[in-house]
Amino acid sequence: MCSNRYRNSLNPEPLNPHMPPNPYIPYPVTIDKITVENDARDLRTFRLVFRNPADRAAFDFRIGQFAELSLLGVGEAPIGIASSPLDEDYIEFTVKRYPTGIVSTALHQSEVGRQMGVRGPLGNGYPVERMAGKNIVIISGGFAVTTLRSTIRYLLHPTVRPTVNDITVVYGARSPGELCYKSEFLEWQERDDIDVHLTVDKSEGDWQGREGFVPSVVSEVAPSAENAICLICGPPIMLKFTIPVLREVGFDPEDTYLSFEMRMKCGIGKCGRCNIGDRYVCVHGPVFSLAETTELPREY
Amino acid sequence: MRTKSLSRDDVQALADALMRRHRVMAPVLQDGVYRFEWLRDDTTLALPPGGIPKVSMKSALLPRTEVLFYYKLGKNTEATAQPPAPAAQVLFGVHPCDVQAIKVLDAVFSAEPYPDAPYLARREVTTVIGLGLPRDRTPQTAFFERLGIGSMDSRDCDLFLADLNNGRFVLEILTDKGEALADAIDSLPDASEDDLARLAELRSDASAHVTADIDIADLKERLSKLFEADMWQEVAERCIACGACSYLCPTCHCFDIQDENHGNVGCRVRNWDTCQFDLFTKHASGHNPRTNQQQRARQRIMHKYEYGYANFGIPFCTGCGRCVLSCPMHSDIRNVLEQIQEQPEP
Amino acid sequence: MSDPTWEPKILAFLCNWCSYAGADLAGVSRIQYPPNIRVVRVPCSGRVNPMFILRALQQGLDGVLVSGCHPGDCHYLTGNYFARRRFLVLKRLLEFCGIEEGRVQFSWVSASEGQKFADVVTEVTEKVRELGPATRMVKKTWKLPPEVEAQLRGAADAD
Amino acid sequence: MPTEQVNLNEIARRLLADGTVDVVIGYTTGSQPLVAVPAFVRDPQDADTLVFNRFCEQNLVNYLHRFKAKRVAVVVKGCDERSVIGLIQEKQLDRQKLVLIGAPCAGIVDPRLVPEDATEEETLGDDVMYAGCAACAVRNPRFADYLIGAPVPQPEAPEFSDTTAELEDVESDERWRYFSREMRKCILCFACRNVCPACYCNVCFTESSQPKWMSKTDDESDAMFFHLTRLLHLTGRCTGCGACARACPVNVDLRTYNDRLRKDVKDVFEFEAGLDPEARAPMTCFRDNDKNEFIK
Repeated sequence: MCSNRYRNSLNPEPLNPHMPPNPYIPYPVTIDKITVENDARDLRTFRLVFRNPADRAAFDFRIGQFAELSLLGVGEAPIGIASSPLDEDYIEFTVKRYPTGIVSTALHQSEVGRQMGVRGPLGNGYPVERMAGKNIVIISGGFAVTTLRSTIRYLLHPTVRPTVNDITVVYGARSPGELCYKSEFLEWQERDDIDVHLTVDKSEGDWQGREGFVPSVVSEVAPSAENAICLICGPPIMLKFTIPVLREVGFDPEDTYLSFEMRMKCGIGKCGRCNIGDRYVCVHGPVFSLAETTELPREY
Repeated sequence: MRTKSLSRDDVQALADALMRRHRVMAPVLQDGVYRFEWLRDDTTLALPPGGIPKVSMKSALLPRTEVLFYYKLGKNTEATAQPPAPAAQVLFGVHPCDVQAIKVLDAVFSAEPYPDAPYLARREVTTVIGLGLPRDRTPQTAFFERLGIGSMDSRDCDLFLADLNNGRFVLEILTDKGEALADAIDSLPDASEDDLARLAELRSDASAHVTADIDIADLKERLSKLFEADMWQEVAERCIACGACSYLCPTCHCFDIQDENHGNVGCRVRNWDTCQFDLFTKHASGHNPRTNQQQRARQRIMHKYEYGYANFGIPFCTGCGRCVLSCPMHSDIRNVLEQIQEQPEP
Repeated sequence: MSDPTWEPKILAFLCNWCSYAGADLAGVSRIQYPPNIRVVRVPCSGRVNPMFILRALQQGLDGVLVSGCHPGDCHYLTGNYFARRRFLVLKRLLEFCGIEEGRVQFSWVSASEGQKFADVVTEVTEKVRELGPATRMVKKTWKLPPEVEAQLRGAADAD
Repeated sequence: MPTEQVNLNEIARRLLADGTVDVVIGYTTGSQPLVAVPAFVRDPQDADTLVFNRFCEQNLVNYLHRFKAKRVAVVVKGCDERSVIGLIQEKQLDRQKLVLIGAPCAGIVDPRLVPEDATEEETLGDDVMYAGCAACAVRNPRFADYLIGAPVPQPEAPEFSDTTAELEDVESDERWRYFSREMRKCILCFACRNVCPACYCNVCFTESSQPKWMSKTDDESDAMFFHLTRLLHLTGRCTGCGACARACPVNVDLRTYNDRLRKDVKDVFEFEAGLDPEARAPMTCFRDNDKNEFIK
């Protein structure tokens, strides 16, 4: 359970003193920078800056948490936080535009300087406290890499890197044009304190890197399960084939963590729609250990 | 505990007195349907014979549409403002099973880590006046006694109005919130001896019939193994996936959040929603974890009898029977409960 | 009249091939007509979905005019014939429900009838002015309470 | 040749046993007193659970959309049969795969008029009948393959609801007060849409989020938007079976507005839904001399 109570600068004095702040009012933010992440141009990273600087401190989040991006007059959408908790003066979200997605479409049509809102941080996030002294294996596919990029940036921070052993990353996409945060990943490939394996389902253009599906790359890299925690996030098809590989390699379901995506509205465990079995993905998740997911009914 | 005696006209007079300083929501009869409505000068109080109006008092605590905040939009700018604080309100004539339903809403909306401020603000200024009835006036569709609730049960009420079935009523003042309404109550005579005796007699008769034979813990255990059972196919076969049962149910609290625009001003509201509609769980990508009616019918039952108990320790059903009464296809949740009991132990 | 400065707001769906051209002709010929209509250009009067009209009434517009080609002139041959049937049922239903007669009006104006366009718009505007501001079926959810109005008055457009 | 008169349970068992149909959709007694509920019989032995009495108020044709691929027998009253004719005209049903078990009906009970504490049928007066049944012109199904009872007398009946006539004579303010009062009751639960055989769009305009045609707030104008749009979508298709009015949990008077719509369609387009399988639906055709005087 994430510890930080929801605090909000917009209504420092709630309706009456002992009332909690209204959890539906977003923090006011401004779009500071927009970068297109893939050739199809339907993935953009939005860098948001808090209009009230104090809110950034109030918005202290953990890796793997998400927030509701709010465009007034349009609606809200739950998106994983892509920047690291230690990136002080901004937060970043990578949003995929869906034709039927009202908020994602409106976001992709916005320009730098547009004011919007962020509500959160929400969800439980990855188990940071269990990572000390462990090997970390990060496996991701497609644009589900957002919260894992936040994790990698966080782990590589000089104050955090010493606390964990080696880090192994396997990240795959359909084609080189679809790889997110390409410059960062190429930079990380050069570093010696992290072992990055990029792959694409189908190579094209001047791509020299690996070609193959994530599950086959994972079985090839075969990261040791010894004293290790695995974070995996990607499309269902990738999970379906990668989880058996992890089990072969010896990963304990207790140490493998997945992040789920469900339709959400309130994000705070009240509106009743994001449940898998008796677990609300927004409050009890979105991160669940593989052991927990086996108890959950197949309804996601 | 102070008690008062009232005649039938005193009850109407009490409601009018309360209206002077509070918004009062009470049962009224309109076109053959008993509904909880905000009393106005031209509406008259009408306590239903069975004590359970078809449209519940849920909209007083979780309105069908509630403004979360207002906003004004500029070219690239936006500004927000909070709605005014809710006015003091009185829920008049709430049957014990509905009072327990309010407790379900309280549990969900005050749960940490994100207590729901709009709901709690409204709940705090709400005074609940319970309505107790003799046991034999329980509607056929209601089954609250099987869930441990008696028809004269005054738990969790600020005031309790007991109908003695002889044209007389006894009003019990139970909490400080109840005392706060003293100005409307003090003019009433104190309860007479035989009224109190009759009340005690009716109350013991009512509580004697509380069977509480639906064992929620057992039901939760059974349901947790019935996810893949094919009983849901039969439960959902007649169901037409409308929202009647969820919207009339006093414990159903699922809501949708939408923006309502008009030029450059607008408000973000939350509206009632139901797991029976397709949009409830449909992702922007088009993926929908629940595509057919079996899954939705199962979700409603599971949320009420398993998930509610698993997360909050209380069932999300108080046996008011409104879903049985309002279903166009006359589906009966009591049959579903029996089917669950009959399922073979895996 | 409650507010003498009130000017009716009327939404006009003009079919691109006839009425819109008629309006254009009226302008080119310097024919004066009331400025109360807000024009929405549609390919054909048949394109006007009754939901457009209902939403207009909901958003508080005082009148709606739908104008298309005369039967037989339709660029798409049959658009206005289907529209005519649809509008007849819509008009009778709205009036049965209590929306004042004259809130929603229809006309055929061809590309050469600049003067007729001006006359139609004048007639519609006068009728709507006579009916007064729209109150029926106007949505009130976004009506700002006074204290919120004050709070938001300076906001948004200030920065 | 008059259609064959049979016993309901007999015919259901026969149809299922010789494999003519995969499922028989009919009614069975409900779990509450004085109530009948839809039943889906697939096994010949269960054929005896089928009943037909004056509590069979649901329009079963609504379920046929779910059994498109299967061969189905369905119990239809006169009004339900009009829905079948309408859906066949709209190419939604294949007559070859359908077996219509016609049920002559002298009028059904409106569940909303049955007092909550009534348990015996005798205690019911005759004022619990659905008002529309008094105006029914098709008490005996005409295109059914079988009839499960002797034809009932067909009294001369007023066509439409009298509230419709009353509202036509009053001022528009009064009409608006009535319409507003009815729409304020609506809680947008969509039971009326979901029981209606003519409402079968895959994605209803109420479920569309891009564009968002309609919002579901408690403002009466949203309920009006929904009911007016649905009525317009039912032009020349609503048969007046009354399933929506009976399904409404809060007693919104839909019958008055349905009858007004059907009256308009009859006056202006000389058309009544579901009576003549060969007739063209009014909104799919037009005439040169259609009414034009309301257009400037």
